[in-house]
Amino acid sequence: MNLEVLLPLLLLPPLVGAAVNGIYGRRFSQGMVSLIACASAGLSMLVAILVAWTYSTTSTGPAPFSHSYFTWIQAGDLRADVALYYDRLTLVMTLTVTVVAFLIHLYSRGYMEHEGGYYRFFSYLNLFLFMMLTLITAANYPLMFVGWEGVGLCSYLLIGFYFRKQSASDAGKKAFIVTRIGDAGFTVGVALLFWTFKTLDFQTVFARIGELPPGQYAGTLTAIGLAIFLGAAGKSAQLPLYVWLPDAMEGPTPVSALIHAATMVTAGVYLVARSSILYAHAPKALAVVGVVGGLTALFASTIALAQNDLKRMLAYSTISQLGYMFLGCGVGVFAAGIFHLMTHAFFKSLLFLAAGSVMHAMNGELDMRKMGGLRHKLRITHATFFIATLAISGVPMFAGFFSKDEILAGAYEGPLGQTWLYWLGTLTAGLTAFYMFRALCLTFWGKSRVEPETAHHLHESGFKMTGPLLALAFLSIVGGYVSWPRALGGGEAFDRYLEPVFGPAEEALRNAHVHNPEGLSGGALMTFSVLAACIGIGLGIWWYWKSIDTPRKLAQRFAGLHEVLIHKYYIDEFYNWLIVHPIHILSEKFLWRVVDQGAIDGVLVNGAGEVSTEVGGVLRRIQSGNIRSYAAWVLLGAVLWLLYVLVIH
Amino acid sequence: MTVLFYICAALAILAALNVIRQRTPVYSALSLIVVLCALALVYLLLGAEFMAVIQVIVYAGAIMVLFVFVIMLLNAGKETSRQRSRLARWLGVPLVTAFLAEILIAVWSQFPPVAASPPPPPDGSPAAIGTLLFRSYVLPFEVTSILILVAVLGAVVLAKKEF
Amino acid sequence: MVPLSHYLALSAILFVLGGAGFIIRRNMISVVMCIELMLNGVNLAFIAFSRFRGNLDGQLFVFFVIVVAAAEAAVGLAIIIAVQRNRDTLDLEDVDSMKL
Amino acid sequence: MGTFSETTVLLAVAAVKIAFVLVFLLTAIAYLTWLERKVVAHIQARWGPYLVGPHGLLQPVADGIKFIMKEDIVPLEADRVTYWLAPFLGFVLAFLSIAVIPFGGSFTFRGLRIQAQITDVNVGLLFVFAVTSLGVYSVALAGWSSNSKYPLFGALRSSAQMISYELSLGLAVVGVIMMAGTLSLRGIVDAQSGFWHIGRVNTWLPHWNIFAQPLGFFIYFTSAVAETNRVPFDLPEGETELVGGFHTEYSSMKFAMFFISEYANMVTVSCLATLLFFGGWHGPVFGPALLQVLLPVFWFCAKVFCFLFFYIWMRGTLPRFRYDQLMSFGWKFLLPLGLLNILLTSLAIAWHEAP
Repeated sequence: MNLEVLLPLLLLPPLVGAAVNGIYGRRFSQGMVSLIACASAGLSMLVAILVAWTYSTTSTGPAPFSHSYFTWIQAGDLRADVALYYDRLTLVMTLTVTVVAFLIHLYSRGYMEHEGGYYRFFSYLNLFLFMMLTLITAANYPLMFVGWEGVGLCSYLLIGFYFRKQSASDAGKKAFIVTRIGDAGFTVGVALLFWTFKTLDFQTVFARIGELPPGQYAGTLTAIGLAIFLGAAGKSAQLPLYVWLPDAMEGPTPVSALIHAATMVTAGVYLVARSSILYAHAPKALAVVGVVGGLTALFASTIALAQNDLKRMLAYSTISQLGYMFLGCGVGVFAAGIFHLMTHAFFKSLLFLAAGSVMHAMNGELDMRKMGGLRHKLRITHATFFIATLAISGVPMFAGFFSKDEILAGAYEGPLGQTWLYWLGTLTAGLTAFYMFRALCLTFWGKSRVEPETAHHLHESGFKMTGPLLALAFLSIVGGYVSWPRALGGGEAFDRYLEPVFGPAEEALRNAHVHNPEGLSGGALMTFSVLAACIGIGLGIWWYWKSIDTPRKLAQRFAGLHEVLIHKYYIDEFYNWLIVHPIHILSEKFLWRVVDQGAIDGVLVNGAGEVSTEVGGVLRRIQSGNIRSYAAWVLLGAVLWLLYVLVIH
Repeated sequence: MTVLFYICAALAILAALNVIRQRTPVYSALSLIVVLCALALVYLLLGAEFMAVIQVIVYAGAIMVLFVFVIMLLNAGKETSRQRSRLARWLGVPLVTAFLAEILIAVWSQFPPVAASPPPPPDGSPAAIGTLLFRSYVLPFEVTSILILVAVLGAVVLAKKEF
Repeated sequence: MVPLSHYLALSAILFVLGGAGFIIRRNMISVVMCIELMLNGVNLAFIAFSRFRGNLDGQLFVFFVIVVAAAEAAVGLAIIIAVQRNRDTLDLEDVDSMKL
Repeated sequence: MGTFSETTVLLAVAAVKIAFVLVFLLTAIAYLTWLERKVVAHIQARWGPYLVGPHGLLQPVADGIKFIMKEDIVPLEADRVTYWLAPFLGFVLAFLSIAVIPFGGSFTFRGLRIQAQITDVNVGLLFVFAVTSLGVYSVALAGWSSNSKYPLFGALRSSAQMISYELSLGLAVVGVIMMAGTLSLRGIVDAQSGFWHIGRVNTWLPHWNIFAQPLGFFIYFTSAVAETNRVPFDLPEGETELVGGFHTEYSSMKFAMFFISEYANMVTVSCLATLLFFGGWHGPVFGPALLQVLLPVFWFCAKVFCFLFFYIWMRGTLPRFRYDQLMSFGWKFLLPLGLLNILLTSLAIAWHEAP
């Protein structure tokens, strides 16, 4: 079959699954619901593989494939088709998303067994997969925006999955509203794009950017780039819009793994990467992307240092890693960003799923201070968590090492690379290794601090849950081998594979910015980052394995700093003071009392009612209720009208 | 042909007068059936044989049966002669007359009754109508089917014993 | 050959008679029948025009009018039955308020 | 011949045909009553009419004289006009549909081509349905105008039944119409000449629609029995509950008219069954010219006779339905079955005509 038939088939199974489970799921048994959901996710994965194979074997070279199915919006010059786009970037994204999604679907079978709303969960999950695939395969910005908002909706629904819990429904709303700010930026960016290029189709836009007279549209392009990055920052939880992601951990753990670690939050990175040519012509905007990414990476990892809630710690880690990806994109090595996106999808979803497994065993307990020594009881979970920790810490020969190293190398010698960005990244790598090993030690190693009644029924999860863990662990190890670094004698195959997609952008960047840092070679860079990781690992093990006295002393010594970290730099409080509180006051004092009660209720609603009553009192006399009178009136009207027509002609 | 038309026309008008003159609904219904059949004949004269048959089958054979059925079911007798609508009572007949006069004037001025030879009659066979119906008028046709479905449901719900 | 205007005149007369019936009659069933009479007047005009313009579309309209009339009769008579059951009257002038 | 204008000749031929058909039909109906009594009697191990004439052959004549001689009683509260109108309407409509029934091929007589049919309308089938659909009024008005409760109930039942089964009746023949591609009864019969072929093999099975439309025939015949209010669907005149049904209050010649129109309807419906499903007048034709003209008519009459016999047979054999069973059978079984038949037929035709 050819691509134009296969691509919709990629999107279809999750949509059908979502519809079937959403409409009829209430009547199905759990087995039936999960069968439908997993089958549709699995089918989607198989189709994704088939599409990848078809694309790789039949298309002439790496040219992107695009097909328009029908016109969706047509208004003036604006034209948006329901069109799908497929190139090597899409290939990587679809494979990553569908594989991870399928594994998480499988895992959820076990995890959600004893929760309410089983069918609802799977229906949302499938719907999410559909929206995510729409986002990835869309061939123009409006359609991408549909997927973009769709995943946002699913994220909202799933964060608030336990909607009876106040904190969960609040977290859902927070996620929705904060990302909305970003979406406004995205919308503005797309509008600007349309204003500039009179089209929103990827291929056309990218082609026309190249044809622009150099320098003339630089300001506009920078504005577009910044606006779109605002959208990306909202979705991917970057500074300053990251605050929703930690709260989003209120959702079920598979959701955190799938949406808030592996796929949806990386949509922003994908958006920036997809628009790489745009950013190549707006280097100032790209520089902002890189700086924001680097700062977010460091900032979030410092917060993660002091978190005691396992999932929240992982959430901050996710923000930090997303910062890495933006850093990669921002310095002009988009392929490295996407590479890290892929490996991160594997090991971070693994971390979350393993955390879910722990949570499952601990009756929902997430405080790491009440864990410890779990490795004896949860062997598989421990092993997989360990592998993922090694991967995220950047230990050589694990997936994270390769991708992170590429980004760091890019930060140093990439087209927009800055030395300080490199050191920032390296510091973050060390911090990452430290807090991850801290978590590992607190949770799995050392002495057990588990409360007795919980310890009593501590158990390893069934194969339904450990199976996907093992699969993801495998991917976390080998996921990086696709791009053996040059410094170790490899050829960075992944980068070369994505060359047709990012080549033009990187080419343009390199031509404009000759950046030849002197000094450190690739090998040296790698050594530094490994060293940072080792220091982090060493400190983590040293401080947290046997006892937690040392950090406690440190915390007492630097009590002020510790307080700040525990309270996450008081950012939430700051936002509350800056935005939420004023809005509250404005709403209550002005909008409610004056506008709503005075103007709307008083003048519009009651006023309209009173006027209607008065007028109706007069008109009522005509409404005798006698139909024969009505008929006579109609006839009178007809006679007069005909008379008028006859007289006129 | 010509004579037949005038006979049918006279029959139709007389029967229509009877429809509105009779106080017993059954007689009105019967007169209406006569009108329908007379019109079916006129349709036949106009070359619309399919519509003529449909007129008899659907209008006279189904719709009017429904009327007669309901009249029998409700045992509708003569209506009483009370008039409440003053408007209808005093203005009714003059208005109707004026309306008819206006329409006739309009018809006469637009289509003067000269014996101009009309174009060849369209093919009113079932096949031709079916082709047109399923080619050009598919959408109205489908919409009508939905209308009928709604009407059926509405009639069932409305006529149900308990509300 | 009968000229078009004669057909139209017949059509107009039937239509107006139907309208007159609507005003004169008080029995609900009779009134609905008068509406049918008006519809038939219109149908005749359609078919006459179809004949004198030499295209079939007029007949198609009559087809749709008949279908709609069938739906209308079904619903209308159902309403009449409901009214009769609830108010025990078929007189149109007794049914002049919207609630029981 | 030359002295008469063409119109006169045509009118004369038509008049002759009408007279012939009317006389033949009335006689046939008269003897159909005799046949019915005889057959039912034999089924029930009785003799039936035996005294008037040999084997009671003159019984119909005696019955006719009795009907004419009896007093015509009109109920006091009856609505005179409609009471009088109802039987006439039934009578006229019953005979009207015979006008388009072809009962033989066509032949040439002194240069004049004559069809064995009163008139050939190209929407003949629809004409029959139109006339049949008007038949309800006769029943409904008879029941209403009697101003008596049993006839009213009978009439309500009967009109509901007739309206309901008219639908399946119409749907049943759609398959045949689709196969023949015409609504003309003559055309439908013409489409059934010859033999069925499978590929190029002659099966020697007559090319009758019954072999292609068994389902359609089943629906048609069942609905037709219901439409003519015959056993086992004769609820409207179920003696045990409704005395005599809608014509309880009728007597003398008016009753006879209902009686005759019921039998005439049976004949019409049987004719239609023959025309639509059993190849009409087609059958082995041989011999001299006269025989070639008469044999098709004979085949036609023979087939119709078989159906009429079947009617009587059913009356002697089957018990009556209950009323709710009757309605649900019509609406919930026959109607969907009719739709299924249309679906299958159209699929088969599409399959057959696909390149």
